[in-house]
Amino acid sequence: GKNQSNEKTESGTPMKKITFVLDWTPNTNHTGIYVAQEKGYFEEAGIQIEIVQPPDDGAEALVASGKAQFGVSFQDYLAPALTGENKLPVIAVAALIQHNTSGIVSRKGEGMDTPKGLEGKKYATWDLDVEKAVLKNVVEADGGDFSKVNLIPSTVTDEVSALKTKSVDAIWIYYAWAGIATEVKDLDTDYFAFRDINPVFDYYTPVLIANTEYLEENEEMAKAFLDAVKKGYEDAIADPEGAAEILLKAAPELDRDITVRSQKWLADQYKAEVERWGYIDSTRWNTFYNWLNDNNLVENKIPENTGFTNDYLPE
Amino acid sequence: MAELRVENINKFFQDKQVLENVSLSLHNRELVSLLGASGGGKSTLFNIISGLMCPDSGEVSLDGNTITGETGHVSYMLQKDLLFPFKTIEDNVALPLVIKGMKKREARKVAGPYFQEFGLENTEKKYPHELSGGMKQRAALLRTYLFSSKVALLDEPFSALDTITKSAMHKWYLGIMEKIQLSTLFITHDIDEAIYLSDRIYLLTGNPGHITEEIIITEKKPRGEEFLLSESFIHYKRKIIENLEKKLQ
Amino acid sequence: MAELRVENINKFFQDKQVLENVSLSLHNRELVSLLGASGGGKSTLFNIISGLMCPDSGEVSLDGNTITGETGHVSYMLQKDLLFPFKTIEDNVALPLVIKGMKKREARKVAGPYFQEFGLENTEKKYPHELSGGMKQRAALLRTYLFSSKVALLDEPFSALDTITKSAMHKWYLGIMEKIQLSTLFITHDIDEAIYLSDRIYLLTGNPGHITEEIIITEKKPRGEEFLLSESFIHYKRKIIENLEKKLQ
Amino acid sequence: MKKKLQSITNKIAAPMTIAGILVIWELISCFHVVPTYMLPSPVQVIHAFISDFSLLMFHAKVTLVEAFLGLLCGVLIGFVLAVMMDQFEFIYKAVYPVLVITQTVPTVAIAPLLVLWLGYGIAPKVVLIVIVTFFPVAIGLLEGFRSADRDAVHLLQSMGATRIQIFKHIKIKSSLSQFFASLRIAVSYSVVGAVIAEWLGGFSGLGVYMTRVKKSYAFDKMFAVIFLISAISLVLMYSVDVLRKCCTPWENRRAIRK
Amino acid sequence: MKKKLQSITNKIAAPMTIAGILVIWELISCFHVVPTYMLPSPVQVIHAFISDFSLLMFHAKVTLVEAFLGLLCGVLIGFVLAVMMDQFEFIYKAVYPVLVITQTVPTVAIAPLLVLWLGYGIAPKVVLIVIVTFFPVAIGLLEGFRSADRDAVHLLQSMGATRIQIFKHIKIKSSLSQFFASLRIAVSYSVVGAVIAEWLGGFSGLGVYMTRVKKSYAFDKMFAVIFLISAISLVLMYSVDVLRKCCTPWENRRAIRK
Ligand SMILES: Nc1ncnc2c1ncn2[C@@H]1O[C@H](COP(=O)(O)OP(=O)(O)OP(=O)(O)O)[C@@H](O)[C@H]1O
Ligand SMILES: Nc1ncnc2c1ncn2[C@@H]1O[C@H](COP(=O)(O)OP(=O)(O)OP(=O)(O)O)[C@@H](O)[C@H]1O
Ligand SMILES: O=C([O-])O
Ligand SMILES: [Mg+2]
Ligand SMILES: [Mg+2]
Repeated sequence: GKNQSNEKTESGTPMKKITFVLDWTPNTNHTGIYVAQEKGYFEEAGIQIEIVQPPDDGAEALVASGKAQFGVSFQDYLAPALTGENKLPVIAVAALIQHNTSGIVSRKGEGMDTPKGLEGKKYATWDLDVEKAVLKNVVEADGGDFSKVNLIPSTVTDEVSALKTKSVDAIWIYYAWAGIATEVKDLDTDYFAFRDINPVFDYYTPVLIANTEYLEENEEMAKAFLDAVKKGYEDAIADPEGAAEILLKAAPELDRDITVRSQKWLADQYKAEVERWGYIDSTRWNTFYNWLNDNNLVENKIPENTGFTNDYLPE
Repeated sequence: MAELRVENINKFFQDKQVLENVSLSLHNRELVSLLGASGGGKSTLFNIISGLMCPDSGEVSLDGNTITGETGHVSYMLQKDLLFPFKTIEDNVALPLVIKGMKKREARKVAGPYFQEFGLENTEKKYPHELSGGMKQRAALLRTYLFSSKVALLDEPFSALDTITKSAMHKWYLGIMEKIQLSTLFITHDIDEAIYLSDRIYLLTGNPGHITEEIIITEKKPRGEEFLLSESFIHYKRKIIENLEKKLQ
Repeated sequence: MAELRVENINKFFQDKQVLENVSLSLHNRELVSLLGASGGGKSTLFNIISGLMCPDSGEVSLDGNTITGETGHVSYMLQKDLLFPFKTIEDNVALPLVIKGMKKREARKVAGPYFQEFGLENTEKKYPHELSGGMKQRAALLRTYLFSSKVALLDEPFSALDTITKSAMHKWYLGIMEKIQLSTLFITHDIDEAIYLSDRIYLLTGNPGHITEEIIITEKKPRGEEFLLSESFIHYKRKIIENLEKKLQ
Repeated sequence: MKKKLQSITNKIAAPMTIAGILVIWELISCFHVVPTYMLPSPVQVIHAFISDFSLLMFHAKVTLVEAFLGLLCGVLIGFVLAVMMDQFEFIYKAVYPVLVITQTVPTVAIAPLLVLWLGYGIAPKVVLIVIVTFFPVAIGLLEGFRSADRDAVHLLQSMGATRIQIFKHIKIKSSLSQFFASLRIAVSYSVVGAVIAEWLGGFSGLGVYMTRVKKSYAFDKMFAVIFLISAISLVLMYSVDVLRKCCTPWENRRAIRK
Repeated sequence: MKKKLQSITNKIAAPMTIAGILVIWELISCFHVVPTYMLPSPVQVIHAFISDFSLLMFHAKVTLVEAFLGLLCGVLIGFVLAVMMDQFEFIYKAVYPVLVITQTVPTVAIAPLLVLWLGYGIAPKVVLIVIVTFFPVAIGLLEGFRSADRDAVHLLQSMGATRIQIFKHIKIKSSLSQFFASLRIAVSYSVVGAVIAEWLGGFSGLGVYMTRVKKSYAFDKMFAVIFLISAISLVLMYSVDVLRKCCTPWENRRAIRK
């Protein structure tokens, strides 16, 4: 940020620099940010934005450290960061996608179209407690026995290849990217989404997070930032193909087919049925964290209404 | 009966000739020295005789059998002492026996009795770097001796020894020559040493090097120290010096 | 006037004494040799005189000034030739001048004329490994000479030279000694060399080493070659050999 | 007396330096110069280490087994390659550049490919460790073999020694010191390699532990495991030094003499 | 004649081997021995390389700048450390073990911490490259300095040379050959280090490219960038060799003589 004060808007007011960390590589979850950048919404708000790609362990610590002001995270990832010894000064300020679009994908016709079908099959796990608890819950809800699922360590960096080579039978994916990728690569799959099995799992993922100290000290700037982001996402909803082009321009390394199709698929998911972009429903947020509390999946209980705020969202 | 015969050896390194028509012979139980300027090709000739190098033309034969380019027929002590730093002295000297197929323990046993004779008592378990320069050279000599070929090639074996040890080694070497069936071809820069030890001396001079003189030392062996200070010794020495200087001009 | 004076030097390595009460002197324009058994402490004595090592007791003085433990007062040619492999010959020999603060170019210019005299023509731009052993030693000698101290310590400077070159170097060295104000302390194993070159010879023998004999060579300089083959030469030689052998028993 | 004092000073120099670094670090943490989640204090790290001790040991065992297997294969392959390259000039010319190329490929980039090809068992981990360890061993040995004095080889040849005898009596011994220097590097690589390999997935191993504590933002544990890995490497490297001393007695005596 | 033939054989041995590997690989892909999504064929990789050429060059430039800066700092720091350790025994005793410890810490583990401490700019990348490069340089130089013949040092001392003169006339030159050997390693480390550092985040560089194509399931591009990285390392290593030849003329002549 050494040239922070040199940059000026056309009207002559100094630009404020904001660093925004993605959760990992750029993808269609992030399109709105890139659209807002491309269309100059940030500039209009007096913001000079820098979008960075983080190490593969995510944005939370970076936002907490103040190296970035905003970033992308997930409600489940955020849980250990909200209480206890490892508490980080971060908070979710907007939902990037209204509903949890993740689920289990498998090769078509091998009986894994419902959770019970996972019995006796190889599921690639990250071996995380929350992950296993979610899976156990849905398998049992479907009348299955989770102990019969063959858990193998997840070494999956490429879901499509992993399924094709049959090194695994089932993988947890976000449909918008990996799911679309299976379609593009002509892999016939079965898929079920967690939120369809148990509404508790309709938690917020991904979410836009911010550094709490920054928010306190720069309330107006934060609001202006989120307003610009909102405009970006609403443009992406209105014109998926145009938005995909903008994303591809920013990250030309991405696969064009996957990006375009994913963009079209996500257009209906960013806001879904909600009127106000980015709104986080306290009931759905609390329901999931309460489930974590009740199942002892967090070291310290997470109190109600912790870890998110709608205060900075545009109306 | 002639033991070793070298005939019409020519040797080039790249385009440069270092040996030209070199012929010499070494008879049974004889000690023959090679004297000549540094870089004259003496070590090269030894490499050829020992079979390490092939001459470009010419022949080496031992007891009438051609051994040109064949190794393993003669004992060779190279110009450096070349003891292996990672072997104890006893394993260093016993090496030729081990190479010939003897068990290590047995080889050590065979080598053992010679340590005293070579002035190497109590060095059996030491490593070369723990020895003085002279001791190292004596150990290398013992190793050469244990190779037990009938012909030994020694490339400046005594050059690192101090005067006293050197003259002791001279006497000892003449003694051992009396006792065993060993013929020795010897390189040295020390004219006194050459006269004192040799039956014959070849002068290898010129560029390319060739044999320009053969001097026969008629003094009977074993030779006493008084020979070193005798009239005839000085006569030989003068002759050699004159010859070498003539060749230099 | 005495140039160099070494008095009552004692030196221990760990618990082992290698020099015991060694005293000697080197007068103006004198050449004095040290003869003695290998490992007797000769090189150690040189290290002390040159200031590289401190004696445990005793003193070294030059022209009456104590120089014990001080370097830079005498020219020292170490036992190995020790030319730097990464410098050309001219830069090697010019090094003492550069160390004294001369510019490299200037130093080369100063060194240039001596190449012929030392038999090193056309080696200026070569690297040491491209020279023969003898040439290397001559280059090291030239470097020592260019250090231009009034006192030179030479540790076996001619040991790697062949006989002819060696005797040529002897003559040259005696010649240069006549011309310049140089005093030389000289280590050798070659008794002939010591007698031929020296004004006096010290015998350093025993364990720990001490000076057991001082032999004065009265033959006038410059000495011709006939001295080497003269009655008096043999007389000196016999005396030295007897002395060394006596000390050995 | 002076020598003894000096030897003590020398021995404590490194521990003192490390202690100094730790104290400064603790002070930085105490006075909150940087927040805890950015840099936990040494005391916190030690605390984390103690509280997770048995878990760490469990994971360490897994990592060590992988590292050992990988190192073993790496050393064997390195040895065979070195012998072949030493004995056959043609193989040297053909293979050496290819080996150099293998080392310019970033390990972390091929790691996921290895999993794709070899599955999720121990195989890809061992292969990864082999890739990072065989090269220093092969190069060290090869240089060692080549360091054998040419004249020494000539001497043995003049005695009529066979290729195998020359190899046994000169080359092996000449290469030992270089070999152990390389092994020291390879040992350290093998541990780091195992950790990286475990990131690829698995249920146990220090790499797995590391990814997990990272996910729970437990930076104290993160540092604890980094230090453990470092300590393991150091202990293993020290063991190699001890082994080297046993195998090269002539070097020791030389060192003592100095 | 025979020699000439041999020299040609030697020169083409490595290219031939590599060509052989590529042909076998292409055949494996052609006959679908392994599926394309597990191993793209060389032709596919070349195609990917060509189609993304300008993008790759753009990223490569960024990576090279980082690698160069990191290497420069690494070499400077390594040099200073080596000189200090060589001149002051106490510093050697105090610092050397600490340096060894720094090398046992897995780079990839501290990489995220560096970003946390130093932010996104070029700083954490350069620091990471420094961490991986300074050590071989320091060790290489130190060993080089120490390889200076003791008697040669004595000779200069006897001439009354100062410490600085001894350093200049003997130590620097004695260390050059070791220095370049280390630099060769450091150069290769610097490129791989830059790529790893870029995974930590940023906007551009071959590491960023790599993560993105991986997420796009583009294995052909993945291989293309791996090969590009490898090629860059090789070219840089070759440059170091050329530089060494220029700086150590005495070694060349020796080589010719052999
Ligand atoms: N392998 C080689 N390749 C090229 N030239 C060589 C080789 N070996 C020796 N020479 C050259 O051949 C000539 C003779 O060398 P050689 O070692 O035989 O001489 P020498 O008489 O033993 O000398 P010295 O008395 O110094 O030992 C020298 O000019 C030397 O440089
Ligand atoms: N730095 C040292 N540390 C311990 N012992 C040493 C050291 N330098 C020499 N010595 C020992 O001191 C003794 C005298 O060695 P020095 O080199 O002075 O003998 P020298 O008379 O020059 O022998 P040579 O004629 O073989 O060169 C030897 O026993 C040697 O091993
Ligand atoms: O984060 C996932 O794309 O699975
Ligand atoms: Mg020779
Ligand atoms: Mg000496």
